[in-house]
Amino acid sequence: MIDVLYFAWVRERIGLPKERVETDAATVADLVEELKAREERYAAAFADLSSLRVAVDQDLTEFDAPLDGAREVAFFPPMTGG
Amino acid sequence: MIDVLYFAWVRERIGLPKERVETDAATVADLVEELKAREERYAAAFADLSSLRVAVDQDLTEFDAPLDGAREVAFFPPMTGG
Amino acid sequence: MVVRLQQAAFDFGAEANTFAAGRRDAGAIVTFTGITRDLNRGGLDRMEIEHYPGMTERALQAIESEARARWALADCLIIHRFGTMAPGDPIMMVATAARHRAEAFAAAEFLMDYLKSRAPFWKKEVTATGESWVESQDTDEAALKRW
Amino acid sequence: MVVRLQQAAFDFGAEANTFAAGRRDAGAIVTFTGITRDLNRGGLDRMEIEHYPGMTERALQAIESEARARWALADCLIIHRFGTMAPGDPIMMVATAARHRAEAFAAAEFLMDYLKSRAPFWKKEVTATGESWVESQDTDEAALKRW
Repeated sequence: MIDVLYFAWVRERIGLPKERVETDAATVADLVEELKAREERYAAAFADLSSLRVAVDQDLTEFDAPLDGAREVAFFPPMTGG
Repeated sequence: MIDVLYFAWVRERIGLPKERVETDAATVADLVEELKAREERYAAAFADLSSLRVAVDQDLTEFDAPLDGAREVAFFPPMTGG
Repeated sequence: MVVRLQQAAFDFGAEANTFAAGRRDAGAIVTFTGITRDLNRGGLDRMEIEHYPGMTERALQAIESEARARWALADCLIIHRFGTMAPGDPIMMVATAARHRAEAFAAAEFLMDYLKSRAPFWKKEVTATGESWVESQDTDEAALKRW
Repeated sequence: MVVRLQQAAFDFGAEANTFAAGRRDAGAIVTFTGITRDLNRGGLDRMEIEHYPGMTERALQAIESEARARWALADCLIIHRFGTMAPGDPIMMVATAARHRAEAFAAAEFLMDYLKSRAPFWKKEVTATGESWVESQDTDEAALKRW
């Protein structure tokens, strides 16, 4: 079980800020494929990975990062703070 | 006649902030030579021109600048504002 | 040496004064503050800033530590708001204090560049006719490359 | 668009707030302030700043105009004191407002670099044991070359 978080327009497109996901995905990319296969709103949110960023356990990482032991994965657009 | 102004340690070494000088000097450098010839305190103040700056009519310039028409010449060390 | 993440508005000048107060050791103080811009000239109703609680604090602390490791700073401050801001409101500020101005300027620019692209904040502009997420700028990502 | 040369102390934070107030057009505001440093750790009694009345105003105006010609600034402020300052007193400040942070930072650094080496101010440190003129730094002259 892993907590999956969504922010900004990813949250709006998927329609929820957080969910617990039962998964054996080895990498972030594998998890994304599982989510996209679920429903159209996931497929729409993850259609263009180049416009997304991912953090595993609150550290920015890449989509090919492994998930072993991860408790929290977050998907969001490029940041626009400051 | 020209107003000659001194600032910071140049003023302290020469012992006055301002004086009117009767001169036919063609350039700043010529004026410096005339002043150095006057008294030891002037010679001391102008001993090392590389440590001095000059402004003619309130614009920074070089020691070879012409003096024709100038009303005011100022000598001072490199600035240390800010 | 302070990182503050808050919903409440803050007084930029008062924070700058507190930061500078009695700083006899460091002659150079640089501040940056970001103000909620109304690019539509009166059309902006408000700006909403979303963030990632937990990660945001970690990211700001990491950026601040990195700045302190790179430059000899006497002090360093980051304040960033989340929630709703009105046009003209300060969104965030950074301040740096150092002996020389070059360090204070470089560290402040570094903090801003990293904060823009590495701290998990997202801005949404709300106007009378709708709302839209602010898009990141390619120049922001490029700005990181100089450090 | 303001250049102020004054003997009186000023309130850095209050000036920064006035500068930033209601600035809905320009999201980025950078300030620099120079504080009277006590490098001798308690040994500095006061700093005396001498200037060249007439030329100083001209030089500050020229520096400010040049900054405005080089960058698209929404606003620009220079305040510089002369006379006697106590340790910890603000000596001067600059502030710049622009749409983007890169312009605001660059213009503020430019103002500082020119102000340091081209505006006719001279600092003298007075301690219990004597007084000495502050020497200019080679790095200050070198800093001008980047613009």
